[in-house]
Amino acid sequence: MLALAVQNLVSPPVLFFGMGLGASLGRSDLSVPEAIARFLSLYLLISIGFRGGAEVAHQGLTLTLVATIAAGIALSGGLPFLAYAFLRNVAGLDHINAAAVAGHYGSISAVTFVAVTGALTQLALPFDGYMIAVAAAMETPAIFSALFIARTGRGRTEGEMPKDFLREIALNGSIVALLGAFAVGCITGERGMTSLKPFLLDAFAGFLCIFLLDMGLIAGRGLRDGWRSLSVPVAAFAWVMPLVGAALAAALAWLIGLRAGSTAVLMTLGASASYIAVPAAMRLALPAANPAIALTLSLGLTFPFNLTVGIPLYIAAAQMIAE
Amino acid sequence: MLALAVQNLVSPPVLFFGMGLGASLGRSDLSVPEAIARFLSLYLLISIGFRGGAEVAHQGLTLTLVATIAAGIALSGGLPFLAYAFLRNVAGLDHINAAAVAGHYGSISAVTFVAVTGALTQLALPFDGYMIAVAAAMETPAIFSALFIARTGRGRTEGEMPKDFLREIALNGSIVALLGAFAVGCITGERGMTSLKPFLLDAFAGFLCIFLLDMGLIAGRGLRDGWRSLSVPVAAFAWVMPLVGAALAAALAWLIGLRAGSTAVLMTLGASASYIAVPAAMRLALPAANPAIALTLSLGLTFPFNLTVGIPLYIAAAQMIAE
Amino acid sequence: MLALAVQNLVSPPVLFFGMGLGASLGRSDLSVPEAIARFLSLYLLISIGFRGGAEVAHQGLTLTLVATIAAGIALSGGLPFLAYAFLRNVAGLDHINAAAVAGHYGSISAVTFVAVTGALTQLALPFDGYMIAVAAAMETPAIFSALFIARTGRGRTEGEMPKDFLREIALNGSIVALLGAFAVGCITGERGMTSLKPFLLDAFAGFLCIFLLDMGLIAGRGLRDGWRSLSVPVAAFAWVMPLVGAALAAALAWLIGLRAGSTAVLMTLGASASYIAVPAAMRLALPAANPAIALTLSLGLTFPFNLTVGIPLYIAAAQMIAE
Amino acid sequence: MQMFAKKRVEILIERALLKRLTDELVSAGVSGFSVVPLAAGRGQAGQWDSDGQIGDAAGMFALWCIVDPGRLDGLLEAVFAIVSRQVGLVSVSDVEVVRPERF
Amino acid sequence: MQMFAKKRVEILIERALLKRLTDELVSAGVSGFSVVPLAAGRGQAGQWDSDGQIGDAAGMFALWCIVDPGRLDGLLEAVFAIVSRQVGLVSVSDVEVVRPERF
Amino acid sequence: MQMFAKKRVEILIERALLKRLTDELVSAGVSGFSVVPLAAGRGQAGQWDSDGQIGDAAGMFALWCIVDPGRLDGLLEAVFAIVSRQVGLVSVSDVEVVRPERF
Ligand SMILES: Nc1ncnc2c1ncn2[C@@H]1O[C@H](COP(=O)(O)O)[C@@H](O)[C@H]1O
Ligand SMILES: Nc1ncnc2c1ncn2[C@@H]1O[C@H](COP(=O)(O)O)[C@@H](O)[C@H]1O
Ligand SMILES: Nc1ncnc2c1ncn2[C@@H]1O[C@H](COP(=O)(O)O)[C@@H](O)[C@H]1O
Ligand code: NA
Ligand code: NA
Ligand code: NA
Repeated sequence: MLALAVQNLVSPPVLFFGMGLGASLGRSDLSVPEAIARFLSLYLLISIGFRGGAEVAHQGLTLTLVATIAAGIALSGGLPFLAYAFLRNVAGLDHINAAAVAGHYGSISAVTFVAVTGALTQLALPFDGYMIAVAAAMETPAIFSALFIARTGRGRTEGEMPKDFLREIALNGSIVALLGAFAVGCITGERGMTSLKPFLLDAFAGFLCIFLLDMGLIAGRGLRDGWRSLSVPVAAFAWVMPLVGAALAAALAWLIGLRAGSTAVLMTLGASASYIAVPAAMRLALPAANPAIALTLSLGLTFPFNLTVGIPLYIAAAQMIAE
Repeated sequence: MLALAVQNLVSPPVLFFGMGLGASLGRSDLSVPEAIARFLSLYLLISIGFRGGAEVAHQGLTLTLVATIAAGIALSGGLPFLAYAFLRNVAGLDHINAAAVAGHYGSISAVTFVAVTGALTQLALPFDGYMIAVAAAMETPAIFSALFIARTGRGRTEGEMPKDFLREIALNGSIVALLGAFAVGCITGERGMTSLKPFLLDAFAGFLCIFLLDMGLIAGRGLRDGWRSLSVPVAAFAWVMPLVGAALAAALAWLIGLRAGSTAVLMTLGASASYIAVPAAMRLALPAANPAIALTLSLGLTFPFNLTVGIPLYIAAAQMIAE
Repeated sequence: MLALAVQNLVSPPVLFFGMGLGASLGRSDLSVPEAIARFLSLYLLISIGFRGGAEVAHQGLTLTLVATIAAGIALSGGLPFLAYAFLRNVAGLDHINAAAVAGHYGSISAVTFVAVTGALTQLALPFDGYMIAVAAAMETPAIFSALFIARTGRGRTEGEMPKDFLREIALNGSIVALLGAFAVGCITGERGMTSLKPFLLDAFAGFLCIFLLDMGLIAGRGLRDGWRSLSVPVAAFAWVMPLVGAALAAALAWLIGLRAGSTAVLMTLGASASYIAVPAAMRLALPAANPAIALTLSLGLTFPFNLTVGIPLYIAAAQMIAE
Repeated sequence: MQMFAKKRVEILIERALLKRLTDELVSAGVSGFSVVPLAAGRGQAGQWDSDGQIGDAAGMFALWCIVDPGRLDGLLEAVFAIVSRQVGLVSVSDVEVVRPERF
Repeated sequence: MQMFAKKRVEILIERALLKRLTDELVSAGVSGFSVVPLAAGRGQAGQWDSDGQIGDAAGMFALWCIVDPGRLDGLLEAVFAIVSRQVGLVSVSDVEVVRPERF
Repeated sequence: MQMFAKKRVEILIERALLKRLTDELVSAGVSGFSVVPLAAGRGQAGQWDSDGQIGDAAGMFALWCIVDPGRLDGLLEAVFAIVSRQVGLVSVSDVEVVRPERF
């Protein structure tokens, strides 16, 4: 496992993340234009969606798919309650911010998903193509749990459900890109893969490196500005919660009988926290929450933790569990 | 032909177009940043221009080239008169809007050109590299026909030719990119192709998919906002006119004796309508025309029609004609 | 050498530069979105940095590395004094503008570096991977020389060193991207290269062409607007100074005993002038200088000179020297 | 040229809330508005930069609309009633327009 | 600090017409102007968004120039005379500047 | 709605100098500002366009801040003292805001 951890640490994507982090902590003016960052994020979603779909077209749907999606939804919907309890009782965060942060940790991070699948591919550990559908299914339930939590309690009026909110959440750009590309992959299968391979597969590692460079720059900036507003127990949450999420996911994977690779993916999904789709939803639904807290935690602390320590750990654990 | 139509329908580019259309009709917030859309359009023009040039460098100029370019110019200059007659007499559109829309239908759509060449490549039906030069030659004559039409009639003052208009039209960015890359392809030939193949050829399908996703998003939005301003006969025009254009092009191709692939390309050029270069020219020269009408017709109705029904039809017809 | 010059002239990147130049002199509205230009510049830096690092990981550090870096620093720091003397005494430019322009010519142009390495690769003339580190080391000393020159003379107060200036120069985005990618290349070596090859290597020529198209557009615009403010001797400087820089670099390379390929690279670095990093530094430190003069010289005159005439010349000379 | 006095209302707003604000303006009967993207800024919540952002909520915009002075109070009340907690800086200034009929 | 009264003219204009407008301003002797891209907007022609656009005509800009009050009428007349049918919203407001010599 | 009179200061500035200006504003105690990218412009140094640019110094921005009238002079002096030679066009206008406490 140590060898894997080290190898993971010195892979180009992680190093580019580190480069961005260092540049931004050192206040370099290096930056990635906003339009490029948005394009890269769209590209990553389309690439992983399409590959998942092509994989499913190849393998067919296995029986465990429905069970795994159900497990993902349960994780996404359930983890916010655990997160909220920790944040309120151990970390002492206020009600509304605790609810908002909890929503981020139930949902998932697409780039962390990419990182674990990359590590699995390098280790030649196979995982199921439909895991991308599981990832998509886990994006949103957490948002509703966070709203539910925010509304609970005497006389609470926070957590309004704005008009059109449901449609907006369901047709969120990230989810449409992911599921749309998944569908295209399913339909066109190997023929589609042949024509799109150079762009969607071969160039993937390169685009990912530039995206992670940008994420490092942003995470570093967030840490620079945001660490002052974080107490130690709140920061600790960002490293404890992934382990809780991964452990719960491991239990569910074991119940379903997933193979090692898919178990590692589900654990990583449980462990990861959103920083793209959920922040936007929380701004709409919980405007009183301070968005900087959740973003600093999920992007500044949890994301690098998963990238460096978490993923090797989850893979090692998954191999033991699935044996 | 049905098999071809179905295969065309389930190709990744068409599916990505459909995904964009669906997302935007469902009011998803999925979007492609403007700078990326402009880059993709530049990339597509450079790629098809360069490939056309490299092809010509390989084959040499055939005798029919001049005849085909002349045919293209005649089509581009002549079709607006037919289109105008239909729009005025059958569809009942007013003078100035009919002239503006007519200009769009004489000119061509580069992406439709790409789609037909893609389908031909998959069918292993060869076409001539110089067709890209024909496409470039067809971009602008229609603009002048539209101006001529707009000025005709008693006491008309519409359709001014602004200062510098001629130079602006001739040195329009799309045409310069297309012809410039064509020239580079001609000059560097196979040597150039070797170095640029991974970027301009291999990655082409992927970039095209993202561009078509964006086109779908835009077409959907246009339909959502614009369909109210369209009468049924005006909308019918968007499906009838391509057939007229394709039929005329087929006749000319038959006279020249083009082979099946090139016939299909010329038919598609005749059938397609502009939505990039002509709208800008019409805003300058026919400011009283409502730009939304032409754009909704060409991008919202004609483009998907060609992509799904038209191209397979034109290819099938071209094979019969050229036999 | 003539054959090489011709072959260099008709390579796709140079032709795309010419296409941009022509389009912009003809006032075409062709343009590359700003966000894309910034991305391409980042991509080029990362690609050449990474490849240099991977090369060093492969070859190991040779003994001459330290000597070559020292030579590069000496060139970058020393050339501005020569440039200033010429500009003041021969070309008659005023003190402050002469100092600012001199700073540009001590520093280097990353794209000219790319062009020479491309030509060497096509000629199968090997050069050392660490030359990229030399290029990075040559970026900034010239800035300090320019400041030193600007402050010299009776009662001069120009050339303030703004607060944080040192850190800003050292952590300039271009340098961080170049050296960061170099480090990633060193660390991940061949394994990293395998995963990033399609994006960073195979697609390189294509991205470079689009970047050079943009540079041509910008250079043409600069020439159109700026040539009026240039006297003949100042313009002559833009073609004389590269030869001076290349000659000095050749002497140093010969002293160190570099091989032909690396000699050609060092000569090209000496001959090239900055148009990305130095202009920004000069705006901060020498606000009274007119930025258009330096940019027109370096991008409008020196860059195309090196691209077309200079590089073949330097390579031919380097082969003679290193024999 | 004859000029007519109008009010120019400028509202700074986050990307996540832009759609809600424009929907609100439309239902308050505002005839038009324009939106400009901000590249950077600083406020009580600290300093930010559009290149240092990620996600669907990131980014700020300046929206302005030119309205008839008579409609100003209604507009401001509608805006504040709905997005009070989230709305950013709102400022109002005097402008003159040439064609009065469209406001 | 001593301030000098000037006028700020703001013109909303489509991409396709921007060049014609700036050429016009230059020949009307305007010493300077600045142009900002709009990200979205709404007017009589409906609502639009810069990400939902394609083509060389798409996009809108806000151009403004600060001019001496004495030059205002000439400027407005020149602008309206040439691009009357196409020009978008034009508004004028009062500003003060520190260095008067450049307008 | 009760409104409070403030001043809106707008400064046009090059990319290379933006950071220096914002640092200056912060140390002059300005509570907030917003920055918009320019797409094109024309001034004494000629005409330019953001797509025709290269390098880290290229590009211009319009920065504006809404401040209390009482702080205006201090702000302008601070800005001109530091970046006098490089600062672009500075203009000041009157605005009204709804919530006065934050300026
Ligand atoms: N006084 C001000 N002048 C101009 N813009 C401001 C001002 N205060 C805040 N802003 C803008 O509004 C955004 C949010 O402000 P805040 O909610 O105070 O953090 C900032 O990032 C700025 O872009
Ligand atoms: N009252 C207004 N205030 C601000 N911007 C407006 C207003 N009316 C129109 N606009 C802008 O001008 C553009 C064109 O307006 P229109 O010609 O009325 O469709 C719109 O898309 C808006 O960006
Ligand atoms: N009168 C003006 N009104 C609006 N913007 C101006 C004006 N004069 C100059 N500018 C802007 O300031 C920039 C620099 O001006 P200058 O230093 O005069 O070249 C120009 O490129 C314009 O964007
Ligand atoms: Na999670
Ligand atoms: Na046509
Ligand atoms: Na040099």
